[in-house]
Amino acid sequence: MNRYRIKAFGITKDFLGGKEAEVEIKGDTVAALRSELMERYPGLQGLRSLYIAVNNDYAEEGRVLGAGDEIALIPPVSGG
Amino acid sequence: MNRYRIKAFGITKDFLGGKEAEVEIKGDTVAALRSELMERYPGLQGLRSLYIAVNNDYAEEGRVLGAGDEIALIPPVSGG
Amino acid sequence: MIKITEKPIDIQKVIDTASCLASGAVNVFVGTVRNNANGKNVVWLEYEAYETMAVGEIRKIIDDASHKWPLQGWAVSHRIGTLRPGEVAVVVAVSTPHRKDSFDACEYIIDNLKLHVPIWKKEVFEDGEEWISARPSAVAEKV
Amino acid sequence: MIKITEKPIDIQKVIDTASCLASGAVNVFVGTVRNNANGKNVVWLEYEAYETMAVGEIRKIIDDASHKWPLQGWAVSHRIGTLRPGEVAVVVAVSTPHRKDSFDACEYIIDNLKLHVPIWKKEVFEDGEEWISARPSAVAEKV
Repeated sequence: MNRYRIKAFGITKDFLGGKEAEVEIKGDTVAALRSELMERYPGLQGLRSLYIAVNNDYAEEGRVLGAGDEIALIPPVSGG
Repeated sequence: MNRYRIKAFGITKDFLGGKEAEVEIKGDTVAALRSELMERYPGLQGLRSLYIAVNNDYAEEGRVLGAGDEIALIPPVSGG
Repeated sequence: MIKITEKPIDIQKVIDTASCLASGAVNVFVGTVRNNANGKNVVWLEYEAYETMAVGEIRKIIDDASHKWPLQGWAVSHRIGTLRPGEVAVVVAVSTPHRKDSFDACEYIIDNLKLHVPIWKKEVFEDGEEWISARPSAVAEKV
Repeated sequence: MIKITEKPIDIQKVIDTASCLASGAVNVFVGTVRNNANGKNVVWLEYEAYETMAVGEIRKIIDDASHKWPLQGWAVSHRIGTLRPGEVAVVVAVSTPHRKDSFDACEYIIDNLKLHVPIWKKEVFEDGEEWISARPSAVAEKV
């Protein structure tokens, strides 16, 4: 099992119950993390989109997560 | 003969020798005034364009000039 | 200059930063908080940013714009925190030798900022609140 | 607000005049004096306006723009007299509910101002001076 600390922004804070959460998952990819998060926090399924950022960049689904990576949930942005 | 007072702006001041000039012409239209001015101040012929404004509006060539009209020479504009 | 700040934005300062003696044209976009959204009165807005990533994403947009247009100067400032109607949320300013480029580059930057930069706003109404554009049901926000 | 003035233009004031609580978008064009023209150093510029007609022509452009886009606020300020490089010659600001309109309307106004409004500038170089765009031989000025 791999343990990751997740930063939450915008509406995702409401689903994760705060600005950060820790999750344990079997896999080690962005896709695996996404599935686990969607299951554990079903509210995320209702979003128009959800990107996952790794080390301050939008990450692709196949990206392998490292232990020291900064991981963040990016719901639909609405700046400006 | 009709006598008109003409306001000059921009480069046309150089040709008319100041901010205003008076001209006497036979006709009473913008076109007649234009011909007379071109003849009397040949420098005007070298302009890229020359509009004549009457009472603060661009005037058509056929417009008849009245005694109290405010007449102005509008060389190519370059504001902004 | 890329700035994410809780303090009111000084528009003149953003323009000064983007200006350049060799430029004749500066285009500036100012995004302000509207007092209504879909017919409801907005009491205030909460802006939140993932600051480090937001700065990086804005930098990428500026880099892209620099390849498309001859930018001679630019500045982007985005406010976060609590904003009331009329307050300035974002200012983008770019200077170019010719004016059409300044319009096109400025529009490109604000369009992409709104699409890609991790900043979020929550509208607070008299009777509720909503994270803008978050859910499919939400009416897309198009300022 | 339409203003032709010999005093330095207060950009913030122009923006404030154009802003509106119901608008989310303000686009601003700032035209400044460049320090060079066709490779020659500009020492200063002299701007001259046929003021009464200039105000009327700007008014017509604004009226046209109001028919094409939903302007919620606007302001145009043009400076005349002697201007040095870096100084602000013109500011156009418009606010609209949605941002694309603010860009399009502002560009329309400055484009037409440059085409139709009786304002002239003379560039003064170290070794001479020239009324811009006056003669066919002059290189068209395209800021």
